[in-house]
Amino acid sequence: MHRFILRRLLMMIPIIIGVSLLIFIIIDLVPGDPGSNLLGPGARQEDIDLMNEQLGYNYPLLQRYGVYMYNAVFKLDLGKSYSTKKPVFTEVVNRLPVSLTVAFNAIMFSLVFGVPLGVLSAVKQNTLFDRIPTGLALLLASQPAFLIGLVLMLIFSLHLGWFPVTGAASWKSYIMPMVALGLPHGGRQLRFTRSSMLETIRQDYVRTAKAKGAPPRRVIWKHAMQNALLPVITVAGNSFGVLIGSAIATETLFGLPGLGTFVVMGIKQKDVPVVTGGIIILAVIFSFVILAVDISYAFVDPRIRAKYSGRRG
Amino acid sequence: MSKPAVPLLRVKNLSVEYRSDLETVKAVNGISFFLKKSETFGLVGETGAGKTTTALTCMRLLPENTGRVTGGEIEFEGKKLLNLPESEMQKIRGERMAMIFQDPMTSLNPVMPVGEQIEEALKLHNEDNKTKDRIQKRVDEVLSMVGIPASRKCEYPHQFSGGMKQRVVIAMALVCEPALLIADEPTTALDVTIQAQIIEMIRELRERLGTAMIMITHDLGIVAQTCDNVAVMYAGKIIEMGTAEDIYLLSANHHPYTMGLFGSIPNLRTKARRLTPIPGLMPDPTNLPEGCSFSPRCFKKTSVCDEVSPGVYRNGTHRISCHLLKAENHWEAERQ
Amino acid sequence: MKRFFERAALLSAAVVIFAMCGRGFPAAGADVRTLNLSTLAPLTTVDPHNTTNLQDITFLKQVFEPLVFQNEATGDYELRIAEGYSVAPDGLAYTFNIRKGVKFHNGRDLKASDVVFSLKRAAENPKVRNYLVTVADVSAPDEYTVVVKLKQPNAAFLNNQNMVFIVNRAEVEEQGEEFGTKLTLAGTGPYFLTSLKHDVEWTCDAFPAYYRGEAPIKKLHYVPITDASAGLIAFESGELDWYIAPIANWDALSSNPKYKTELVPANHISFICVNYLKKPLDDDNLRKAIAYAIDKDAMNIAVFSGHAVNADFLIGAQNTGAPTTGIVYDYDLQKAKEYLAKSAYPKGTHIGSINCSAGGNYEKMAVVLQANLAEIGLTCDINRLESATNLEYARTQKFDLLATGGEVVGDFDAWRLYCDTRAVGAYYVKYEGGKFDYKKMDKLWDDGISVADTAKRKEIYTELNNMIMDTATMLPVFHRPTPFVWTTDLNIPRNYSIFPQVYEWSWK
Amino acid sequence: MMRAELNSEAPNTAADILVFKKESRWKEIWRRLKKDRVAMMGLVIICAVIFLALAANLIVPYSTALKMNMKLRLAPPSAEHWFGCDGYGRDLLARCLHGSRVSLLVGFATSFATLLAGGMLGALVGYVGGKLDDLVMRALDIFSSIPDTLFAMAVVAAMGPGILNICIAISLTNIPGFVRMVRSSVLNIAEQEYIEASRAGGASVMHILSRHVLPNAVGTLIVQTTANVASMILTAATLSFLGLGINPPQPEWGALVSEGKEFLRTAPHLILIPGFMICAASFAMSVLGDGLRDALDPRLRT
Repeated sequence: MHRFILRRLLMMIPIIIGVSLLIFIIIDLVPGDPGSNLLGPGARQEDIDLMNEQLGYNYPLLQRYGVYMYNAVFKLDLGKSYSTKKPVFTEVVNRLPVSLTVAFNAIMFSLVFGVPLGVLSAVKQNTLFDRIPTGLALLLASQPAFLIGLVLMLIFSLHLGWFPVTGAASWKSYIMPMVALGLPHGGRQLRFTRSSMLETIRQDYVRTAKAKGAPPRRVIWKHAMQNALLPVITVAGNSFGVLIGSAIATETLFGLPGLGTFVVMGIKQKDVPVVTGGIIILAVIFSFVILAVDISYAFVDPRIRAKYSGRRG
Repeated sequence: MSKPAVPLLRVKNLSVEYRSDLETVKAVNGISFFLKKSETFGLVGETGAGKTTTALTCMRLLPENTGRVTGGEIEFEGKKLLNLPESEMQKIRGERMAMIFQDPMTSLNPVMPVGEQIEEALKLHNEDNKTKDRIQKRVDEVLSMVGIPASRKCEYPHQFSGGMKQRVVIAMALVCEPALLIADEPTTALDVTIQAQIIEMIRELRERLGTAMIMITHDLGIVAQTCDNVAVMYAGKIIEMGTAEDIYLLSANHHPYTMGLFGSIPNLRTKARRLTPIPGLMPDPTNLPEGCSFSPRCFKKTSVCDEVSPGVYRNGTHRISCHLLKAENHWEAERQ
Repeated sequence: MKRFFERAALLSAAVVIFAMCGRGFPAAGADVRTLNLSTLAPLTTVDPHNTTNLQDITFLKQVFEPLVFQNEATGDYELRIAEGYSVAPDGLAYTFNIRKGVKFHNGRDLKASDVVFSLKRAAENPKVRNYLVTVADVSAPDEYTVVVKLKQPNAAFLNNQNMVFIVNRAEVEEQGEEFGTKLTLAGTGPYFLTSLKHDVEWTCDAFPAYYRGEAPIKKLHYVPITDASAGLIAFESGELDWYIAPIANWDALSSNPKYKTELVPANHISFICVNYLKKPLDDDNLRKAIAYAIDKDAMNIAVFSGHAVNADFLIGAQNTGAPTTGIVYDYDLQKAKEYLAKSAYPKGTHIGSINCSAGGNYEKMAVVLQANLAEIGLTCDINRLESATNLEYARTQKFDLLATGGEVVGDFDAWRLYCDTRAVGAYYVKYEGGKFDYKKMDKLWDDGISVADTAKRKEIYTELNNMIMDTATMLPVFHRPTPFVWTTDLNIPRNYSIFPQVYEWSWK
Repeated sequence: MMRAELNSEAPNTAADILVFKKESRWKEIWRRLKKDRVAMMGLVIICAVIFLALAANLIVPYSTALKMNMKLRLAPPSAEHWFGCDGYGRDLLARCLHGSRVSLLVGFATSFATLLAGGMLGALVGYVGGKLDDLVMRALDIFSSIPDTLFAMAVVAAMGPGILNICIAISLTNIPGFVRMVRSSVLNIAEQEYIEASRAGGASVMHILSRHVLPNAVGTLIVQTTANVASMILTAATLSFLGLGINPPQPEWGALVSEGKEFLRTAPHLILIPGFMICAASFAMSVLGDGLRDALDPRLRT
């Protein structure tokens, strides 16, 4: 197991190098330069040049990349934002809890309502208990998060006054983003749970459990669920990893200072350190999340545990 | 063969269908048999003859959405199983009636230690409040009974070989000492050498515990080794039934299908034969032919075979449903 | 292994709970009502010399002060840190008498050395040094006098001082590189920072030792709200006391007795640039046809529900040197067609594409413009670009038509940055080396800035305005409205179009 | 389910079915699909939407979708303008109809591009394996560890707006997942005995891929592609909402929604109608995908 984890950690190194180089190149292709961008319309060329020089943008791409990676690897320094002059690393670390909380809450919420309903609709396949949740799930999964968010705001902030619209000031601020993001994801989760469960309840060992005289509840939650969990975990973990960086519309709407909006601002301003640093950290987190998902397989499934501990692992 | 007052299991005129939105499969078409305590009953036939469906119906484990009993009844220890509420049925399953499934590879829950899976059956039927230690002891006991060291009970199914898995399945079925054990092709998925071991073990255990058993197989050698009575099934019907001796006696009358099964050498002493193939395929169960369902493949077929269902020829304990033999009366009527 | 997993789960749960509980609501004093305000973007910095971002300045104006302040509404100069000033007869030196007894928020006294330091520091930062580009030297003959020497006369010098804030030298040097990124008390304004989380919220208290007297509203709380719909809901649910509302909701808000509202025309101009260097836009008549085809009213309705003020000239009338007469292009399809007939393309043609930054008012302008031009037979595409790309294409003249705009504050000279012929950097229309009399334009710009007399300046700028309008390359459309809404509890004597003066506000 | 069991002695490998029952297999699938009422509803909806998109010009000329009339600005639905008018007084019905063209084009084109690129790459690396597999999969790890939306935004920012660039950006973000899926199903198929036999018979890699491997993965591909269309329509709408849509005045559903957002409280039909369109199209594609999956995999049917 340790060797498996170690191997996976080592695999992150080429990924990080690849991600950073790719992003560096893509951002470089965005027209314009940070200097003119920061100074806005009406700036003089000499000021723009001075600005670019101060930012270290006047060197060729590969040289900048080399310097950037050198600092990133040996000094753990992801550079300073062109616009705020704040160290990207600290900025990201400050924003990380917000993004993690939003993503974690949303995924938890989606699991809490997606999984039981998914199981229900699988067990009661082709009845109303199946049709209504599945239809609802599809409906939710095809809603843009901002629309749900705006509607939630109108209801719960304006009319009921339960939750604040803005800020990341207290737990209350995280409720509506959780629901706005969690609902569409819960819809997706429901569908995955349902199909995974449908597959599992047709397995022989489920019949074996019934033959033992186990009541349906036990058959489903103990025998079938544990086996059907794997794809559910995969989807949840993946969504979690993705959501950390891409809850942009929700972050914007609810004024949450998360990583997604941070990187988007960087892209718009050609803020190379912000985009590169932000995406590197997101990629690392994503890799860790996927690793965590893989490790959690081992807890659910002893066969996978055995594979990890095996010689290849 | 004397008729007991109350047989352990009595299947009367049972018919089962599988219905999907596209088609209706008539899997079992009016079969009747009974089984007394400690008796082993062999159910023989090709794949698709309705053997497994019969077994699943006895356990009431037909697929909920599709499987449907369209007629007949099943009586087990005096209870009419088909009318029993599900909660009552749960008490019978595993405790009074247990089943060994065809494929040990898939019939164990891969994410549960084997000990726990055996233990589960005990816990589910723990009416006399056995202590934890007592339950563990019983698990160890039953494991060593099937030849698995008790120390391996914390291991997972994937750590066992096929034969070992089937031993676990058997242990799981026997742990509550059921009155009836249904073994659905318990060795089909196993190596030939392992097959012999498992069969030997089942026979031994059955004798030791005095459990009645339905042995479903298409291996006539196994039937010969283990069964007291045998029924041959074809297309959802029993076409020949009798004691093992009746079926295996070369000189007696036989159904052409049974003769086909045995090929030219139906010999009790020759072991480990597979069925010799009979030309043609089983009729489409969604569209059974009129008359005798074996007639399209029958090499002794007469014109009447295509039109009328054959009656039953009876000779002592031996019964055959074929037009070639003079029927005494209709099969079902006779068995009432 | 299992234990490891449990621990990891506990730890992650703890992290999340900590993250959720770590931020408490700002402690509002029981007796003092906090004024809740918002900005449209997170604060990029609190270093006033490192930003020209409107959102930043809107806030920083409450904390930092310049030497003199130009009242947007009246155009008058009000003294702030300077107690008085005098201009040398040749206009090449300004002498400021520094107010005595001004204290920084950190308790230190403001001295002339702080002013010198601030002006020099600002002149080094590419972001704000535009405002000080004519400055040759700054010196402090004594503790309360500052002399600024100019390279050339600059009539807009005082106007530019609006954006040059005075900071405390000692504190800035103490904080060094980190100045701007963390809490600072280097200002002299009516409010001082009490907490600062750039992306989440920041708070201020009234500065008791403020030289004009302590502000009536004691506490400020700012949150950044990027989404205008969300901001409005926040205002309506009482989370904000004052808000610049999205114009689409104006009618509902202004008729609601629960709120006070005011529509103030912004010191901002939206305009359309035509790149006369490109074919077929090099045709003078074609450009004039375009100029007459622009339906300002339709644009006004589509973009601002009709609440903007249509613009005839390049700058709003309230600014110094703003022309009141001259060439005006009013929507006139007949004239547009006449000019088109006179051009080399009497049957219309494809004139390229309209660049605009994506998803905003300028995009809407572009959409209407495209429809307007189609009326007279001119077809074009729309190129919606990321703002950075849009700017880059404008700067490098990679556009045919461009829908854009800008805050043009205070003085006609502000236009210079957009179309000064000698500017070798970012501008919208490049006259230098072109077919128009750019030398004359240069001279007029120079004259305008070196003359002190307002009436004379207006004359010069009227001529300049006419020259530019005659080229039909920069076509003013409208001055956008600023729709303010605030709670009835709040007493606001006057709403300024750009920078609110919270110091003047009070609770009822 | 019974069918498979009953015929377990009949030819049952996918290859056999393909060789002997090529035609009847598709007929069989279609027969099963026809029985699935929900999936058929999806098919009907999507066909209707495609029809409307294709016939948009016959129903309302494109110029109607561009015709401004400030007097009708934000007009609610009426007899004359069924869906009302937008912020420029343009007829929303015409915009929705013509908008469906771009949305569907983006949805189908990106799915198809993903299918082609992802399918070929996945089949190749899955079948060839070894170093090539390692290399490609590591490269794809790089792509998939960057959040989709951010990656698409960066790509569009770098390449500029326009339908083609948006399609490229969306396809790029979807290819890694698709390659992975195809690869794993190819790995499964490649283990089958008939592939071994074919290989032993000296067939070339390309031959085995095109004759045996891909045709057998085709079910998975179809199901995934159908589901992809649904998610791509949504992705395109999201990108459009984030300001990365196509150039105006060309209507597109996502752009219509994001234009309507401003008027959510004053003229809600501007956001609800195109929102419903997106919802209906992606809903239809999703249920169709589910139905196809069930029809292609008889074990899942009841």
